Amino acid sequence: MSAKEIDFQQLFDEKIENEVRIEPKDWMPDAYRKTLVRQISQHAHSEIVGMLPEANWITRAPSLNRKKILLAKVQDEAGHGLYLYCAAETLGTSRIQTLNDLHSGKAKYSSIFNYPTLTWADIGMIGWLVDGAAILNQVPLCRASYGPYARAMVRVCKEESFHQRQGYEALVVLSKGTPEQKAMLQDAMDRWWWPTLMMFGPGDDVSSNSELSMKWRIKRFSNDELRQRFVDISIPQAEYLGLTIPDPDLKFNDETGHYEFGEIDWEEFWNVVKGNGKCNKERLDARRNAHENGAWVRDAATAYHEKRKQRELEQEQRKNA
Amino acid sequence: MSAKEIDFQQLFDEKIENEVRIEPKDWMPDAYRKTLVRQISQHAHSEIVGMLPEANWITRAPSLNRKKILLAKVQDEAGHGLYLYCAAETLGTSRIQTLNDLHSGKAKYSSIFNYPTLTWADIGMIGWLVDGAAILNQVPLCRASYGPYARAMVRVCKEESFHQRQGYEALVVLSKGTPEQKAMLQDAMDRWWWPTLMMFGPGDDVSSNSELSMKWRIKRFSNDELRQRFVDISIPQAEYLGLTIPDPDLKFNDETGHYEFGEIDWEEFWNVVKGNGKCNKERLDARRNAHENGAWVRDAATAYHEKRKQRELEQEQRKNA
Amino acid sequence: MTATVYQNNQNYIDFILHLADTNLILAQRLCEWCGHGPILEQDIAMSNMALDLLGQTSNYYDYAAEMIGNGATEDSLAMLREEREYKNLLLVELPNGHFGNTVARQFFYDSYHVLLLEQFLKVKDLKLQAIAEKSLKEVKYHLKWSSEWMIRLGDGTQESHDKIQQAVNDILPYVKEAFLLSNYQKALVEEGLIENPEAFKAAWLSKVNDILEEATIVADVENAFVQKGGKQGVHTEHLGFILTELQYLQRTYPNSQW
Amino acid sequence: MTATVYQNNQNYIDFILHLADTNLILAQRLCEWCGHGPILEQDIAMSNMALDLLGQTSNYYDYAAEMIGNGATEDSLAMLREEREYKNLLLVELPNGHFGNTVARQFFYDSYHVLLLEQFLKVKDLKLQAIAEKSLKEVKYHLKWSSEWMIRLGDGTQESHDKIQQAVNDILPYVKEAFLLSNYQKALVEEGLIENPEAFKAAWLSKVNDILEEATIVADVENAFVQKGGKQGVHTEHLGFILTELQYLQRTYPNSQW
Repeated sequence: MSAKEIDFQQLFDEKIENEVRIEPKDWMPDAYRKTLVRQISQHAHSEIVGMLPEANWITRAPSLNRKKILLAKVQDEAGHGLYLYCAAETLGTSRIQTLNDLHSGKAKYSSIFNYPTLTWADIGMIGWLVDGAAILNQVPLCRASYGPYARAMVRVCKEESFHQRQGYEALVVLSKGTPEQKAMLQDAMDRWWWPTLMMFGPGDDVSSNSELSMKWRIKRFSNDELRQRFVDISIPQAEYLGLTIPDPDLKFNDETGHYEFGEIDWEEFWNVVKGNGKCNKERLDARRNAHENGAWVRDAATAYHEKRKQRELEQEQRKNA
Repeated sequence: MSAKEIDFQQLFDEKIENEVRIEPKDWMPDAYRKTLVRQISQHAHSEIVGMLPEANWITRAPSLNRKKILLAKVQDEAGHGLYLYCAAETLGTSRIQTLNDLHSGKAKYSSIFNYPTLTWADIGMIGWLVDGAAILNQVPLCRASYGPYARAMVRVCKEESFHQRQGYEALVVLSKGTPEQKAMLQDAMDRWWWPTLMMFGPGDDVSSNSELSMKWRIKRFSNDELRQRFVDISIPQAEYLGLTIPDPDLKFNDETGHYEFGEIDWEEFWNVVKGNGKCNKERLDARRNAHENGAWVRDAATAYHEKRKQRELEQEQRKNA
Repeated sequence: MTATVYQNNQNYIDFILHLADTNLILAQRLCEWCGHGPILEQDIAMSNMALDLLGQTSNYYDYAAEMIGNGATEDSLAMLREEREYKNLLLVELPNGHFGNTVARQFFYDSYHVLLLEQFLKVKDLKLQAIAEKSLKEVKYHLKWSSEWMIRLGDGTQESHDKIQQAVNDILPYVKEAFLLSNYQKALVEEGLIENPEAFKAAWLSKVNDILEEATIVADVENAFVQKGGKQGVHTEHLGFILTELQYLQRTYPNSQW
Repeated sequence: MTATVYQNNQNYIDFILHLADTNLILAQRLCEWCGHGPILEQDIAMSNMALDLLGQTSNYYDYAAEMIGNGATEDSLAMLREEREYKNLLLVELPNGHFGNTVARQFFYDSYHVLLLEQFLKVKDLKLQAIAEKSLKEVKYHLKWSSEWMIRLGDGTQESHDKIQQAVNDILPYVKEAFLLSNYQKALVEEGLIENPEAFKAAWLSKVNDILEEATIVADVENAFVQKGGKQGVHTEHLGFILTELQYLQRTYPNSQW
């Protein structure tokens, strides 16, 4: 490192230490930039891929009102994807680069979206559990050291909380519904509970990438801490819905004030990460197809834009001539 | 004409006169061959395109039994198409030529198949009315002067009669069903009655092509004769179903013993012939797409067949060496 | 003219249902794009239009339900009628196809929709007037979007030009059903309860032709053959499949709350 | 062993439903081809297989309905259950895709199906034995058809080779669910009421590999990852859409005769 770089590094470290935001034009260590790009684009991809399991039910939503709520929600996710692609761009990574990494399978997205949505109750369950877990992961990110990311997350979190309440409310309706609806609700719980717990990532004993992220104030809580918080929050909510938690080992520990829960099936987790989830192929194919089938549209927009610029230029020249 | 040709023509005329079948290897006038090719391939296309409006309901058939009956029926139509393409081949027109004429829009098919099937009752209605009309057109063709055509028609007519009975039977069930089913039945009648009457073609006053066909014993009854026979047969069947005939001018003439019916909307007829029916484009697109999307499959079959022949030849040569 | 002239009029109910159904089915088609758009921003735009149309749909169904009574609700009207009872324009039930097909469908509907709502601003039925007022700004934005895309695709690349030209050729027989009067419209026009859309047909044609020209698309809109039937419930074979999805849960779990 | 050992056994009913559902859903997929096949003769062949499978489906449902009682019929079982109650293999609900995808799906199912029915010939339940006897000839013909097409496409042109190779790659995770025991199969095997399909897995693998080799298709069937869930009602997202069509009329007009 040159003397100048050492100065920059020191300044950067101080900012981090004092919770001063890092902004796009500020100097930052390469590894910090890389970590952020990876995390932000992974997050963006999760929003975009995450549209698919819910979009799967828009045309089949059971009422006009539910159709509107669901469509608006999925649209919000597209919006979140947009903010986050923009946040990644401030770090010098173009949207097309980021998308290519998704389509080639190089970039990851949250594995939870590789599970299928099989009944209407799954839609509420995603709102309540999946968005709920996402919020716990994301709220600390509103204080992330990188400014554009933190600001994007403020907006994302606000909307996610709204989605979560809507999801829960849809489940409350089911919980007060017909026996078929109640069965549908419990079945969805049985299928989504464990995958949601996996959303927080591997246990702290094996989790990589965490230490530096903590130091850089990108991450502020460990996977296991967040998972425990999620369980503690969710169990009473599940009980209110009359749900049985699909975990025979679950019990409340009076001393710690926390719920203790059973062993997570990490083999399933790694299988889905590796590409063997029920919908990995469908999800990626859907995104790739959308992109490829849209190439001519994007080309047309670019061509038209260029033509227009050219025409305006010519008009300008004629006027000046 | 050369002396030899005059002999052939005389022999041909005598055969026609004496109801002796013309066979593929026999001499026949060019115009006779052309007329037959046009009629047989048009008929073949009608079978193939005619699969589509019915196939539209196979995945939605209301019971397993109805699904089987419908699927078997549509499959029979494919079979009829096959016999007829083969009959056309005996006149020196290859299947691919015939298909190309369909796909290019040059060849016609029965306009009735450009109407949409909108409810389950339409399926029974096609069996009863459309197949019923087809049978009246086709039974005389079992005695057509050209052997392969006549023999194909014997088989076709036998199966069509079976289909017609099945169609009628499905309607009888609806006629004894719920108010919704009865309404569905009447609605289908309202939509199919007039188009079916149009199936016999323009009135004798304007119909072209008929005279020579009559002389050659390809056609034996005029369009109007067949249409009248159809109306006379169908009205009592409709009454048994409790149906109202959508024709305020319909009345039985005690003197002639025939039903008199209202004016046919020939403008609609010609519109559909010209390509403006509700489904002309869908039908032709469906057939074209099937053909185009199947090109690689047909190529593979040919290539494999060639490879195999080559390999057998090589094996033979090695054995002999 | 009092509200009751409208309230007990089956023709008027049918007319309101026609408006509702048309918006609903187009929204349902747009919903199919969600998550699969060619550009993220356009994915969002199409969802936006679908949301606007669904909002308008609810307003129309609510109004119809109020007139019908007997426990009718927006959901029973939207999801529990038979195919032959849906009165939407054939145009809006045509498949999405590629983005150009969707744009062309949207453009021809929007261009008519704006003028229709403007006509409603002067209608005697204050309720319809109010719905139109609320909707007009949204629909003007739809027209802006679809017009811009018509031009972009038409005057973009050779490929996009060919695609949108073909899309227009294919959709042409479906664009003028809107101007043919159904039985219930005819009756209402005669009673003076609604105006004839014919009144703005020339304006529509001129608007449409302007955009087509700017988009370098050739089409004889004025003389195109007109497919009809949708307004009276005689649809293409596409609607049946739309309904299998639209109605699935309501049909499978009757009398449930969601 | 008397019939009652089977009759009052929920596991056995579930097993018969699994057989029925698998045939039904595959037949439904084949029905989608009707009128759209690449060659008229193959259009007919696919309808033929669908008809055979529907016939077998009825036999299974009839049997299940008899055991279930309470007014169950083949149609109530085929068309009035919820998605999560369908016990078909995931393999058969995968979309038709192009002809090569359909051929690959058919081949992997047929190769298993023949051996399964042969196992049933020796089962103690005479009713199941009889169904298997009736079905076997048909299913052997299906296997002949799909094997021949695997070879033709695999050893045809470069394009067809690439397409069928990709089709096999894509379908590979779904071909071995058939050999995983569901809960109800496990219980039945333990009670000695059915045999374990594991018994013919080696024979199946060898048959499949022979055809793949002749078709010049490369695939590690033995070690492929296995997607599961279908037998216990946890499906892919495709089944829901199959059901919207399959069940539409029964759901829309409950308690009607057809």
